[in-house]
Amino acid sequence: MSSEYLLKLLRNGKREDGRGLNEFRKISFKTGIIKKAEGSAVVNFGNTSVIAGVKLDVGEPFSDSPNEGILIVNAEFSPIAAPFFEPGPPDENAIELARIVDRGIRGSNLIDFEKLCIKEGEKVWIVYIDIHTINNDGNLIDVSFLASILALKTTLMPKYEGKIIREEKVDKLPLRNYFPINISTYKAENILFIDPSLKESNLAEACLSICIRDDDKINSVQKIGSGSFSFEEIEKIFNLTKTKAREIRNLLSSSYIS
Amino acid sequence: MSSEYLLKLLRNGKREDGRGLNEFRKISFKTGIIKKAEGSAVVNFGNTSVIAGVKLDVGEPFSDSPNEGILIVNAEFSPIAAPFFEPGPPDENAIELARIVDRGIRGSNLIDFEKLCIKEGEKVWIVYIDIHTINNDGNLIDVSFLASILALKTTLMPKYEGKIIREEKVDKLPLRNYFPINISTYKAENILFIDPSLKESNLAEACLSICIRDDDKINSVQKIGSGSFSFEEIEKIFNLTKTKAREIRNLLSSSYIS
Amino acid sequence: MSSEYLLKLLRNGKREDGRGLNEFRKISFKTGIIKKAEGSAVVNFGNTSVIAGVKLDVGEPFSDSPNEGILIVNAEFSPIAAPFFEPGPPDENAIELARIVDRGIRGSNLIDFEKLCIKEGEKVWIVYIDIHTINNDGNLIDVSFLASILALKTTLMPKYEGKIIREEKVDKLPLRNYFPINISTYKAENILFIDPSLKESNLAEACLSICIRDDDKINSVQKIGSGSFSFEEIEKIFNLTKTKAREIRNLLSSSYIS
Amino acid sequence: MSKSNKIDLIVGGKRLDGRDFFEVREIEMKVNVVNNADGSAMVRFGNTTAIAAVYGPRLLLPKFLQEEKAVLRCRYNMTPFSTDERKTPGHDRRSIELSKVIKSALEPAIFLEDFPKTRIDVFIDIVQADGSTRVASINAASLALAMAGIPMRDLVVACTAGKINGCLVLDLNGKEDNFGEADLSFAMMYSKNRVTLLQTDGEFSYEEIEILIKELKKACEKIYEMQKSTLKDYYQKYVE
Amino acid sequence: MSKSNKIDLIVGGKRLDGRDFFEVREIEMKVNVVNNADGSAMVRFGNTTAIAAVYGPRLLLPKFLQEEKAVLRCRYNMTPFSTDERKTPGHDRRSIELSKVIKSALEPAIFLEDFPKTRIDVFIDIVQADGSTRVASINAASLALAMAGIPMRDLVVACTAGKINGCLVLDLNGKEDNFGEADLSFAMMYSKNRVTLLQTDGEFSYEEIEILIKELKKACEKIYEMQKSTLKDYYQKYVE
Amino acid sequence: MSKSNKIDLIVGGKRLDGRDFFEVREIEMKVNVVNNADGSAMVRFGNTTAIAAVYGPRLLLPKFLQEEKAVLRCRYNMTPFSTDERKTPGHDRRSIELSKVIKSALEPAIFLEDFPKTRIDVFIDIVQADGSTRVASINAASLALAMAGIPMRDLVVACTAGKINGCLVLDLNGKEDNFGEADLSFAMMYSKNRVTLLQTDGEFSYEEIEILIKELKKACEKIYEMQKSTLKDYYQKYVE
Repeated sequence: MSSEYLLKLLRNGKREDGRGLNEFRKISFKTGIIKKAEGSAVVNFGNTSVIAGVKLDVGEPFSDSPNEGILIVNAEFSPIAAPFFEPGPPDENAIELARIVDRGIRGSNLIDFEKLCIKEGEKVWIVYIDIHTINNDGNLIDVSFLASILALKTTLMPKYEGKIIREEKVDKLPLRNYFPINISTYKAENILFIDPSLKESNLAEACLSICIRDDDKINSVQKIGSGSFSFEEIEKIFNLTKTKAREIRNLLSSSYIS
Repeated sequence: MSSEYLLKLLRNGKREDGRGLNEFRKISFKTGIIKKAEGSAVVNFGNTSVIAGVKLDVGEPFSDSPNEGILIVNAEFSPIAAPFFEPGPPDENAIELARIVDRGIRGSNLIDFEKLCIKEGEKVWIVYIDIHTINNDGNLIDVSFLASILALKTTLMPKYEGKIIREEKVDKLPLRNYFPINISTYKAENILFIDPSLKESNLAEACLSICIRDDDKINSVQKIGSGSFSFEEIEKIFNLTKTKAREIRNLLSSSYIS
Repeated sequence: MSSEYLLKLLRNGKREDGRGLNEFRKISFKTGIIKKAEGSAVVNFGNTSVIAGVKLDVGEPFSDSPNEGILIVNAEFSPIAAPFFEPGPPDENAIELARIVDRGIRGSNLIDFEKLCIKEGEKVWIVYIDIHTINNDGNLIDVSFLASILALKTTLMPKYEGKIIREEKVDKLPLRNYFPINISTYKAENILFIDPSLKESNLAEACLSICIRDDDKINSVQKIGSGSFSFEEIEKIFNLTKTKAREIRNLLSSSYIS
Repeated sequence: MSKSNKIDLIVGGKRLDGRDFFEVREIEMKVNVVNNADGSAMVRFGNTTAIAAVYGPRLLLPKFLQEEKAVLRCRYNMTPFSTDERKTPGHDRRSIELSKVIKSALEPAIFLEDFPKTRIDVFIDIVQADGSTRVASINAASLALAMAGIPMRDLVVACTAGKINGCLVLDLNGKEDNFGEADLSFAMMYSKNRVTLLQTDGEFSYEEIEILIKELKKACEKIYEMQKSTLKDYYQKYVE
Repeated sequence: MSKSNKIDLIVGGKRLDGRDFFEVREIEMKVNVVNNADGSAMVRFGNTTAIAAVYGPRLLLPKFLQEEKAVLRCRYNMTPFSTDERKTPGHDRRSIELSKVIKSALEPAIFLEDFPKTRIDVFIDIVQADGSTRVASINAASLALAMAGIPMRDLVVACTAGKINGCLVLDLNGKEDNFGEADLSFAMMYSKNRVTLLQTDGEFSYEEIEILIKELKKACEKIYEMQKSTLKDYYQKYVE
Repeated sequence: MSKSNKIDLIVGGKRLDGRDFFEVREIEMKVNVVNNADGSAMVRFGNTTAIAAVYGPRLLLPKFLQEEKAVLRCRYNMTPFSTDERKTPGHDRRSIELSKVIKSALEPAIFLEDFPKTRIDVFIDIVQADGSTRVASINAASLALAMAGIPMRDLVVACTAGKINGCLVLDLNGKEDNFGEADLSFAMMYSKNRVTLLQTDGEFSYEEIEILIKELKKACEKIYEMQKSTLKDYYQKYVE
């Protein structure tokens, strides 16, 4: 399907797969898929598929927050996931994605970092979230964010007595009762749309990626791409984000994830 | 000498230098050549020349073997040794070679790692073997392995009292009474041969590199290259390996190395 | 201005800006320009502009000098400073420059390293000098060296009580009463000249870069470039260095720097 | 970057450096600060100083990388001496992201299509870092691009805002950035009324963001006027 | 990787996971798991899961690297969450060697000469690691190559064997790999009766290796049949 | 590299290894030590051993890097086992600088203009390091270049000098280098009477440097004669 044709569709409020501009592709997910991870989830939006895995380790806290655990988010665009991904260290897009997910989680106050302190100034839990793309058909940020949240929500903490006993899980990860969702709204020729396929995202000049909590608090915003936004567009996008985030939360609440 | 001609020779059971298929080139060696190293040897098979140096250091043991010393094998294909070697970190061939040598030594149980423990869980000897090519005329694995073993066998341990006193050598490295030998058998057009020159090794489609001990125990096997082997060939190679390893051991026992 | 023309000028003892062969461009400097640095200076020779910043940290001493502070000199040729500088780790020229500055400072005995010891064998001050080019119009070594010395001479040490209290400056850096100066003499077609512009330095086949103290002791010498020197030229350059270093010292002593 | 350790950032209705909530620090702008560059500028917000240099348009090599419009390359870099603790030299994850964000803030303003097969390099060095380094960078880069004669739709103006001790403020300094609750980076083509950067970190309500955007627009107007008069002054001197 | 710390791996004549000595773990195979790839497959041995994706043949650039036959590039990679202790991302010495070994196991089966001037990329991600990851990778890659329509002499089938507490066994799991005495990785073109991978670590007698090879051949026959029926099932569904 | 920790380096008017002040250690020279190289040599000063291999002139690729004269590339490398404490493999700042310094010492002697569009590679491995490694490297490289048939204006000869316990000496060994007050590295085209390397570290008066240069010239004469006879002996054997 040519870009020209896809653009024509967008101009008429349509998508290549029959969706409307503000409609998600089919969303599916599965948690607990990685036995060696303390938490894990695979999330699919249409053909886009991302695994997030949570691993826990114990280490020294940062000197400016001696009684808080540590969060480290890392994203790898695996070369299996797209013909143009290459092996090697994360590129600027993977780094930006990881940092957006990191800021969204941190900004949402989801993790109770003080409960991750084992001994003040000496030993705290380190929460690693590793995001691994399986297939890239667009909208990686939103899919990765949701996979990360689901992985965190299903993370079980191993026993710790001087060293980690990974066989024995003793508790859930200390999370507050929030459900942040990230919604990226893309723009092509002044047309706003969400959850683009890879081809559609290549048409977009700009994107506003917003992380929003159940109580509609904004946890992070990131403008991406070479285009610009009018103030009206920004307002429209914030409103859209609120609606679409609720839609995902409803979708998930019908599943076993609380 | 063209590859075509070399192949013709091999088909007739001959080699460019008049050897038979299962004959080594002239083997020579010298130990103790590097004054700053705790053990060292240069080994030549024909024009192939490799130096192995053993350096000792003291460090923390791995947490899963708190009372054992540590072996680290590193190989550098120095750009001096061949027109196509480039400066830079070890490539996949150098890494594979180092890991084969490492597995061969480990698999042979040559080193008594427990005797390299200074204080359990805190301080153990680290044995570094550094393999440095001087001239690459083929068969680097076998030559490097022999150089490593000779370097180990002539290693003297410095005194340790809180820090290493390198001027005073107090003991031999704690080795068991084994003599593992690595023999790589190459294959071109179903013809098996050992100790190839660089040109001959470029003709080979595959190689089976086997490390074998005096008691004929196999310490490591590695299939290398883009070709495959029949089960009959594999059997033949194991038998050949046994014979040729003994031949090298005999050769060496006539020298001062026990 | 073509190289051919610049060479013709040099042959006649002249420079593109009207200077003589052994004349500096306009020298200006300013210290204390970086608020977050413990010491800093910008130095300009004509259009060449370099910032040196001194940062202090506390760390472990080297085991062979347990009661001495540590000096680390680093130079970055920022891509802002010239069309041919590229982002990335320091290249061989930046590394050589940093090491020349390092040797000049060390060789001059300017810093009283023993006074930088906090607790023998455990804690000493680390003095970082970071050299950052702003505009490269030739003679980077001499300009960088002077900026480094001025930054050191205006460095104030923060309080240390278990950790560094950067807000409170308690002392000057312990320096001896020396003023080392680096003078690089360039040679093109047997013509010797100092303080070249970028274009002039591209004409030079070789350079002798000498660091000299107030008492005319030599602190470091470095021959740079693809040319060679006669013994007479070397003698001439040493004499020139002595004179020109004094000239800079006089220039500076008329300012507030002692 | 922890947003949790509360310290008093507002005392007696004023910020620690004496500023009112919506007061921007002293701003200094200077162009042509790097002689070799095709265009360059220095912008200082209080103790935050950014130097930007533009090289290009220059031919993009190798050939197979050439595109139908100019390729914009941005590099944001902190000097080792710009921060309290010495910053280890090199491009870390933060500066890789900021380079991308700055590029995305500048790109909408540049007529890249005018220069096929070339690249335009924007290099930025932070020589002093006391908060809001990315917006200082954008302001400096915008001036440097103009000085380099790169055709632009408009100058890009940038400023930060944030929430500290529950209060909404403009232009965060380093302490406010580290110990405040939330921050927002903002850039726009002022006369075009288009936003080219919007980035937040920490917890905001949408209403708070709305208020801040309104105040940021006002601040940007002043910065925009400064940019224009800086350029004008330079060219007037140049003509004389 | 120490082979020395003895722990009981065989209890009551059974392995710790209840298997008999020559019993292979539950195997799962799935093809077309990566939509973007030209061919892809997932292979699971117990809790070891490998995903392989094949891209190519695609033109090899730059030109001076082109060869008379396709260049096969293999990359084996462990995801950070696949192991007990988080694996630091990046290509370490082990994965460089395994990539080479896997390539050498696959290469004999591919008609590389059919595609001059191109390269074929085989990317493998280990998403769960519980021993025998390289043979899971080879099985997955073999299926992915077939799915990509790359002409092959035969499917490559792979399995491991080893010695634990003195007993010879097939298909080592992670614990057996770590605490066993010796291990052997094996791959073959089953219908061609050709060995494409033989790699051992630890102490074996030649007789032990002979026994294991015999058992591995038997196991490979079953895996081969699974591979074939997996491909057949996929194409049958595809046709319907 | 600290020059401050005083230890006794001169006892009873002799240096610790028994040498007189201006006595050079035993020197050994051997050519054609690396069969594959176009030219190679080994030079030993006491326990310092350098092996140099020259490859080239060979075509420089890619094309846009080609110059009107040959590009000389030098790489100085210490083997991990050459030093007391094992040297971590890899090109560190010191070896990057020494490679540049060695290149600058050799370059004046080579007719690079005879070989446009090519590069000449000089690779040097220090297999034993006991002080003065850079001058051993230069002597070895000079012989290797001659053996490779590269046209040269003259052989380059090199030696070190220094100040230990206040005394001026030639040819520093490792201990003298580490614990002496100052050192000087020197190279020249002997018959041309041209200096190609002069590098010092530590505190010297100009008079001291003058004395050392005079003594270095004498030492270089002997080394030069050794170089020539080494080459002559080799070619005589070769002819026979």
